[in-house]
Amino acid sequence: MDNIYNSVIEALIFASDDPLTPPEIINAIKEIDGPDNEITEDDIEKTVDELNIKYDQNGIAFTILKIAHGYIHATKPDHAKYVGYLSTEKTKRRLSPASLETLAMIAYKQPLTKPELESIRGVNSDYTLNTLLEKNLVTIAGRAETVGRPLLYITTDEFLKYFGLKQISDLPKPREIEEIMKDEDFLEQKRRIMMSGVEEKAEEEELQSELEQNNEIESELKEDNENTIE
Amino acid sequence: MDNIYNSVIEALIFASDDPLTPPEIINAIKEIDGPDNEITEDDIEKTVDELNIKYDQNGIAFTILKIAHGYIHATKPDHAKYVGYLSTEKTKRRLSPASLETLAMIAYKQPLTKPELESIRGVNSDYTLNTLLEKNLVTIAGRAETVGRPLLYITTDEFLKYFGLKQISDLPKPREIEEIMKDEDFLEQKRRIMMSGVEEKAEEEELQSELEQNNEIESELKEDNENTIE
Amino acid sequence: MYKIRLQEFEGPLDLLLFFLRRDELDIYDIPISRITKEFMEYLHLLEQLDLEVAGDFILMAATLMQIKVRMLLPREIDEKGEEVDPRAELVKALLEYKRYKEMSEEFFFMEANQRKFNYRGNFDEDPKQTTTDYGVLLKNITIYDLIKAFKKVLLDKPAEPVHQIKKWNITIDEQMEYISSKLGDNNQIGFLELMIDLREKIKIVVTFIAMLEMVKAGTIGIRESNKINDFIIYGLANG
Repeated sequence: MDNIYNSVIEALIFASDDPLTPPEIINAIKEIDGPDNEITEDDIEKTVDELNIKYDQNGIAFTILKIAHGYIHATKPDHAKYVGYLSTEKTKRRLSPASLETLAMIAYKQPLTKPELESIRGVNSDYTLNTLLEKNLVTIAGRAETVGRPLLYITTDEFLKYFGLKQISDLPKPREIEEIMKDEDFLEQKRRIMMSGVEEKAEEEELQSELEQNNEIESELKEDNENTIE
Repeated sequence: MDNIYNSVIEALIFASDDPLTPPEIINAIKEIDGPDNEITEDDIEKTVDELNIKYDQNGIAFTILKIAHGYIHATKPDHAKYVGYLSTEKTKRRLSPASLETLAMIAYKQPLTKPELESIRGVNSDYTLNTLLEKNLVTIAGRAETVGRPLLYITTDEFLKYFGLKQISDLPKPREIEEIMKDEDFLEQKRRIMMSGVEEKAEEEELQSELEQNNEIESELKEDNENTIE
Repeated sequence: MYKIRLQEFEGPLDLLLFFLRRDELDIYDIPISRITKEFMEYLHLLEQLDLEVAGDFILMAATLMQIKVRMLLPREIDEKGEEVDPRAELVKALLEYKRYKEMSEEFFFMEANQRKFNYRGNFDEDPKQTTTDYGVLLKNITIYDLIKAFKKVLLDKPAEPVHQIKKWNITIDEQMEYISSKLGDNNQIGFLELMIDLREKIKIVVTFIAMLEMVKAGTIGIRESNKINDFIIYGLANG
């Protein structure tokens, strides 16, 4: 690959507001420079890796993430507190425990029908499903061939972006049932069952590491936390 | 000025939705690091200049522009044709809300004539129809037997493929849409009322049972208990 | 009695897991009667409040009751000749639920981590060269498409009221002089005759106003004419 494409690839990713996939990059280059151009997805991957090394070496405040099947520039987490103060991200509400739970089930068992989902969760899930559809974190992908032909739900690229995953196979592996069965944790509370407990803890950690002395923002964040929606 | 702010300023400009002014940058830094921080507008100007020199020296494809009294990142003009291709591609890909509306009507009511379509939508639909025809999402399937024998529109196989459907009947049925999209506000309201209600109730219940120790359920359950082998 | 806040539970399975954990009970040997008691107490709090959610809980209550009854009966035997624990189905459901519940906690941390990344905010100023490559830009677009688009823009654009401010190239004073000069030798002129040379509407209006001004000032007078729709303007001496 010609070296000038390093810079072209960098510019393309930088100018895109959504993760840019390798086929999109190749397509743009071939459209401009002709179909004979021999650039490959591997070239792009290599370029991105080189760019990230260059950013690191020069202390550049952002990096290229590989998420949602593509590449996108993002600030390094180090400055999250400053950026968070200015950006609207701060007001973006986190997902509720119900939404996270529903998402987890769809993510791991997709495509999944509503009856299947509800039988695992044990509760009616219309509301959370609607919220997730609305946020474009899940989508409808046809129907199951089972009785009643219920609609099938799958996760979206927006889901991958939201959780910083490159592809579905990068999800952390759930423990096998046998593993959970053997596990004495069940009694030891290492794993918290209640999300609220986890949430407080995470928020605490986040606050400690990020917002050491700033009380104002701390209370703001707590409020934020209380406002989580489904 | 502390050197770490180089990186903070870079991140702030990067993430801002609008040109970021020096006072906004100072404000964000003081908000996080305390009002005693001595960063000045000159420091920021100097930092931006340094960042641009660094970008240049390292052959980075973007730069910081000063416009409208503020700073923003932009790709360098060298790659304008590639970037331009990408953004026109994107806009070409997107269906307008009007097109989507038309597409939905045709999908659910096909085969549909233009007069029928327009009487439902209440607006002239020549343009959206042509867009959809051009993108091969709908096609013409003969003429209606009604007066004037207007053309009949139906969706294409590409339409099904794009939306991951095997057949048109796989589209969510009105009943299913209703189910998923139940009045959100209503559900949310109900949930809120229920939660606060339960909380209050729980507290009340707590008091009562502490004081009286004999509510109905308890005695009921006691009975139950006596008949049980654990 | 233990204080319970509803929003901490995502459903009956979650609630059961909570009871098991809180009281350090063995999931493989669930004390059904004790759990059922706890569950019923909680259900009592719920039942008047929301039928839909309570519905899920009532179903679980019924299941628990059924298991309790089956515990009293002689154990069923499966094909392998082994005793079937009436609680087995429930345990399986609890474990399956717990499995994904755990992952939702992972999701929670992934979400928190991902929120620390901020994406680029402003793309407006990226130089874009879109006009040089007509092949790309105008792909599949014909002249017909062009005029169609043009027409659409015209149709969609609501007609804006135009407030055009035009400077009058004519003043009342000028027209007062004009009227005086037209009086001529007879010191009078018919209105229609006065106006006949004036081409612009604005000039006629201004002249009419000038005439009224002069009448008011007493420099001219007006009297009937024998022609229809006309009148005579005459000069007043010493105005």
